[in-house]
Amino acid sequence: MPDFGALLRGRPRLRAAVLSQEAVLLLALLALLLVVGLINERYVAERNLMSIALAHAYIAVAAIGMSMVIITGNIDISVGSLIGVLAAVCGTLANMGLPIGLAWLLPILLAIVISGSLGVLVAYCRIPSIVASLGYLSILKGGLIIWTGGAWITDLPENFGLALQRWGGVPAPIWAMLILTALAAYWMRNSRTGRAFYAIGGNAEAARLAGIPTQRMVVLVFMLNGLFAGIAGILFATQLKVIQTTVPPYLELTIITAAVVGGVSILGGTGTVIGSTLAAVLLAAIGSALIFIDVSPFWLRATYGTLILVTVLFDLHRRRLQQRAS
Amino acid sequence: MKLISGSHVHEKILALMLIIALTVLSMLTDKFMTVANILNQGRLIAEIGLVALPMTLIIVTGGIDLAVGSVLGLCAIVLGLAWKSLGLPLGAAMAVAVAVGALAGCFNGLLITRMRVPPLITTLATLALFRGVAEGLSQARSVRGYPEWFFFLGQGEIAGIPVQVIILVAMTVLFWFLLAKTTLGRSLYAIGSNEVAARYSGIAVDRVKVLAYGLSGLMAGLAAVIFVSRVSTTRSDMGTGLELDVIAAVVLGGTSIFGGRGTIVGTILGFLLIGLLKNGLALTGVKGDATIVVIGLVLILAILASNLVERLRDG
Amino acid sequence: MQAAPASGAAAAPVVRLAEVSKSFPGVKALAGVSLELRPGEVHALLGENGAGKSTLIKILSGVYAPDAGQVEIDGQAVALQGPAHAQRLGVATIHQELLQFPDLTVAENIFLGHAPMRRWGRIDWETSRRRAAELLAQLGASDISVDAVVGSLSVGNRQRVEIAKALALDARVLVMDEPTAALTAHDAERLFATVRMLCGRGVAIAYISHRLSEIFELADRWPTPTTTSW
Amino acid sequence: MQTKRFMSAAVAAALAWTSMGHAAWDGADDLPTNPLPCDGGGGSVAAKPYDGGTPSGAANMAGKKISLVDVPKLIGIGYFNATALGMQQAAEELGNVDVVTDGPTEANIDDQITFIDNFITQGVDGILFAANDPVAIAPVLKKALGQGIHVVGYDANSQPDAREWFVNQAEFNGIAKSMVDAMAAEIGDDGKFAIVTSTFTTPNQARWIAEMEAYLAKCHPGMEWLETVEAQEDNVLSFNQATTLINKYGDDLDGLFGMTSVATPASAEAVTQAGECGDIAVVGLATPNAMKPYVKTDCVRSVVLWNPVDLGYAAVYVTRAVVDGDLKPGGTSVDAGRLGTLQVINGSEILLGAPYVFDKSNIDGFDF
Repeated sequence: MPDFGALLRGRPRLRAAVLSQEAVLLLALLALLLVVGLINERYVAERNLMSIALAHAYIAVAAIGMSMVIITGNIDISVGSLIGVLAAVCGTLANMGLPIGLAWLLPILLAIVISGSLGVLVAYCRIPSIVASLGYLSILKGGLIIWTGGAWITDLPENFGLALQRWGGVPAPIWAMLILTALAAYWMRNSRTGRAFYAIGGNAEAARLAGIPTQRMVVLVFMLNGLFAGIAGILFATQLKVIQTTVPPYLELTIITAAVVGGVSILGGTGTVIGSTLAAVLLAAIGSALIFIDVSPFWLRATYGTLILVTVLFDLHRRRLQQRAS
Repeated sequence: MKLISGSHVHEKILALMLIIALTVLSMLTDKFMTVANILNQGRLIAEIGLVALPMTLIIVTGGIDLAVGSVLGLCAIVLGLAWKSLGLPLGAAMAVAVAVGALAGCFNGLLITRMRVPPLITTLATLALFRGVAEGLSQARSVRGYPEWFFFLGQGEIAGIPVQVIILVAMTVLFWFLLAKTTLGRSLYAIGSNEVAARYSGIAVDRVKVLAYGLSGLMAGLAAVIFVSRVSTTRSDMGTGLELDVIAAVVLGGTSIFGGRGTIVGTILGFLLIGLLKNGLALTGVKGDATIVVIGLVLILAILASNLVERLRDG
Repeated sequence: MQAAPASGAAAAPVVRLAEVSKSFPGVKALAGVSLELRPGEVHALLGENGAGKSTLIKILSGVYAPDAGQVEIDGQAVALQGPAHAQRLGVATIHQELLQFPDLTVAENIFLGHAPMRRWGRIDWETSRRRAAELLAQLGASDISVDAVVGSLSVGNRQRVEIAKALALDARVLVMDEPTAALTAHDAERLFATVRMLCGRGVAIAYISHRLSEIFELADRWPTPTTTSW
Repeated sequence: MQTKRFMSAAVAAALAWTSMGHAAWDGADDLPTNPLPCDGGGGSVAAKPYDGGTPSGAANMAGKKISLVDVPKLIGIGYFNATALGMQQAAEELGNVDVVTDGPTEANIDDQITFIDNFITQGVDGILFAANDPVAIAPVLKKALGQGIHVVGYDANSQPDAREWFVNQAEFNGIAKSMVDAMAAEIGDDGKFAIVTSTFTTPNQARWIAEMEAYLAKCHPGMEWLETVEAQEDNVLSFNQATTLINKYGDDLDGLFGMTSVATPASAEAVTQAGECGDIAVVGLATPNAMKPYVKTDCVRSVVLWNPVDLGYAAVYVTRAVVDGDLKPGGTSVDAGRLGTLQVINGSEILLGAPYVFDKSNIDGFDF
């Protein structure tokens, strides 16, 4: 392995860029596109690239909020159930004849309230986030079935399909993913609140002593998680002509995986939302690639699991390199 | 008030909740509080209990194992294939399955200790990996046609008590002894409350952790054998979602997700509370989806109550 | 024995604790402690572990409010509302376990919670980095890169970052809890020099240690056993 | 270095799997396939003696009010909502039957067993089930029979001796023939197709696919089966998988089969969004309501399904007939209300009828 340390010593910004998880993910994504594209050029055709980005655009949006939560040292495993509930609420409101704009907006507000209440349990009632959100997972999932009985929501209004719209030839969910990632990344980098999230995750006690209102910040981060889950829920609900009112299997694990593979440390304190978005797209690209290169469908999940493990190991290796270099 | 003085506050609260739940449910239906029903429930949920025991150890060290359901699925497939495809005697195949479980657990443990991958991430990845290997090995085929004697483990009884309930009780005593009475147990608590300090005080932290994850895999393997024996067939999707049931039982039992605190007694109380609530509500005609909501509420309220009591006590 | 104050005649105390007490259920942590911190003086607090030092530090830094007695800053009785309040009034604390953010950069650690801002609530990174570099230079610590991640620094360097943080707050009172506990002899020497330099600039320092030799080397005042209960 | 060594091993393993390629699917339950003749007409099967079980010591409830429970594979999907609706209709017509539907939220063998076990303890007169696994569910069903509870299956069978009767919506080979013939009619005898299914371990889907393979080999040997992908019972995943297939094969793909009522509309949506309507045919099992938008735009020409409302309806009528003593082992037919008389086949199965093909002309007549 070339001596990156020597190459980069004394150039902290260059070092940070080259050794960032974002760079690694981008390289992995490009390498995947190149290799699989050589095997089957249809993989890199415009429409497949668009499908890949589209497939996980809502995952990426939800992963932005999840990354913020994980950066503060917490986690939310109820987000998949929440998205299922929001999709059902969104469809029901639209079919009640509400203006479409409201049908999109109200579920987002609801998500902020639900996630905010979870944040209150975590911050003020001192229930560990994994436990509280495990409880929320049950409540939301069971509640959804009690409410809808699992009946699909069909006959949605014509203009309901927000996720089906294209602006400048690019589907709306991809715009949402790009814009929200850019905004969130900038905000996390350059706002006091964003930096406070990192501080809380890095050292909660120190953050408190440094005068950061940690409890309020934790509630805020969960509300933001609700905001992004809400937007993801709307994108999820509006991409097909029917809404399946059950919780998508393992959705929360996919979202958490995107955040974690994106380089957000589960121990809190590090990671960026650009990484999680790249990871969400990479996961979709892997899923698509496995079909394109004819991996036996029986071995698909094992391959997928291995690739996640390899990415995570590589990330750790990179971090150690980074520590040594500085 | 006696409840809030002394130790094991959470266990006392749980025991109280359990008594209240039992009383209310047995008033609502006379089908609930019968020996036959309780033993039968034990048969149905024993696998969750078996896996919850080592999960307690792991969470006490401040770790977590999300892969248990997948390990169970993998072991079930290995059992079926070792017997049917490799032609091993069924007894040997059972041993192989449990051994594979232990190996899978150690694999997690090694990734966590040697590669220093955080447990949540390690087991999130192996959750997909082990399930995937199970699917790949099985080629989606079920293995069926086990001999009658094999069903003793999962469907038989000794003196009227389901076999797996006896196994669960024995394992509970074993794990209780391990955690509460041995140096290994003390090491687990020490690692959970301050890993660095534990290392400095001469505890072989890595070895203890690998052992805990290995035990988790081993028990998932044992649970797999019992599960296959109970349902007479092998499928690669066995144990899907088991991890959440198990973790719910353990954290409801008062084991701190941050490590350093928790008991086997608490875990068993949490496990019983969830299992009997589900059963009792079903017997009183509450539907499955409403039961899930109740379990979620109980989980949050129990932790809330014990936090509150502790805060009262600490002034 | 009492050494002469470094800055000539005894100035008015910046911080005064008067008969401060604090109890926890079953424990009386502090009983009637009085203490004066004057500009340019190093005030030694000596005591074994568990002697109530940490409670006293938490009262000084605004984490705990005393049950009885008074905290005065600049002669005014104040009820500290929390660590941020204490910092605003000029009292900075360097805790023994260096409460830092290992994943954030040096500059960011120095300015965390009070970073210079630009329009629309954006952090002014240029100014942060420049001022951080200036502060480190004042401490003779220009060898520390403002862009380094704090987690990658040595303990001695982390402590210098922590002192720079106090300077950034324009602290008039610096509470240092066992600052040499994890330092090499060389780093400790460098720390003493820094402490003397800060004294020269009129900062009041409360220096907590259980090493008598350090106390003798640095202290201008230390409380006599009759006024404290440890 | 350990990390490196581990990584190269992992990558090597991944590549090894990759090179294994994909094999055709055979149902994986080692049962023989029985393709129907190509030119229509039913395959004749030798009459079989009754091979179901018998409840021991069941109370004589003939003509009296009975309470039944229905435990489908999972609750919360349109298909089982429809069967539950049919059961309520039958209960209302009969007037002396109560039916409650409850089951797991995921198609999980373990949870389903627990549900049934709890119902046995609760004490009911009869259990209706759709099995997630034919073998795994058998012990608990036998337990029910042993306690004098009547047990009737529908949609997905168990081992025959673990229940009394099974209401079969359509025989596996009949479904296979309808699906393949419909596809052949659209894409021709040399067309290429792919399949979107739930999971490879779902017994019904696995059997259908196995029968389709046998029927293809026998009657449409020129058609090429490209591959099969899993998509759980998830709408969005089904859509994404179908889209990936469309992108992968481009013009080589002529048709998509949807094997579940979730996968078929999602595949149709994928074809629509890809702008391939008319170029890629979609044939599959689905409920009419979910398919109306696609049938009306001519993107989908035919949807194969029995009527799940009728299936649930028949299951309740059969159970009532068993309790009343109108349907006994050895019987050859049963009266099922508005459905008329249903035939007994295969020893202990009651056949609902041939699968129904919905198209533009009749789809508006159905609402489920």
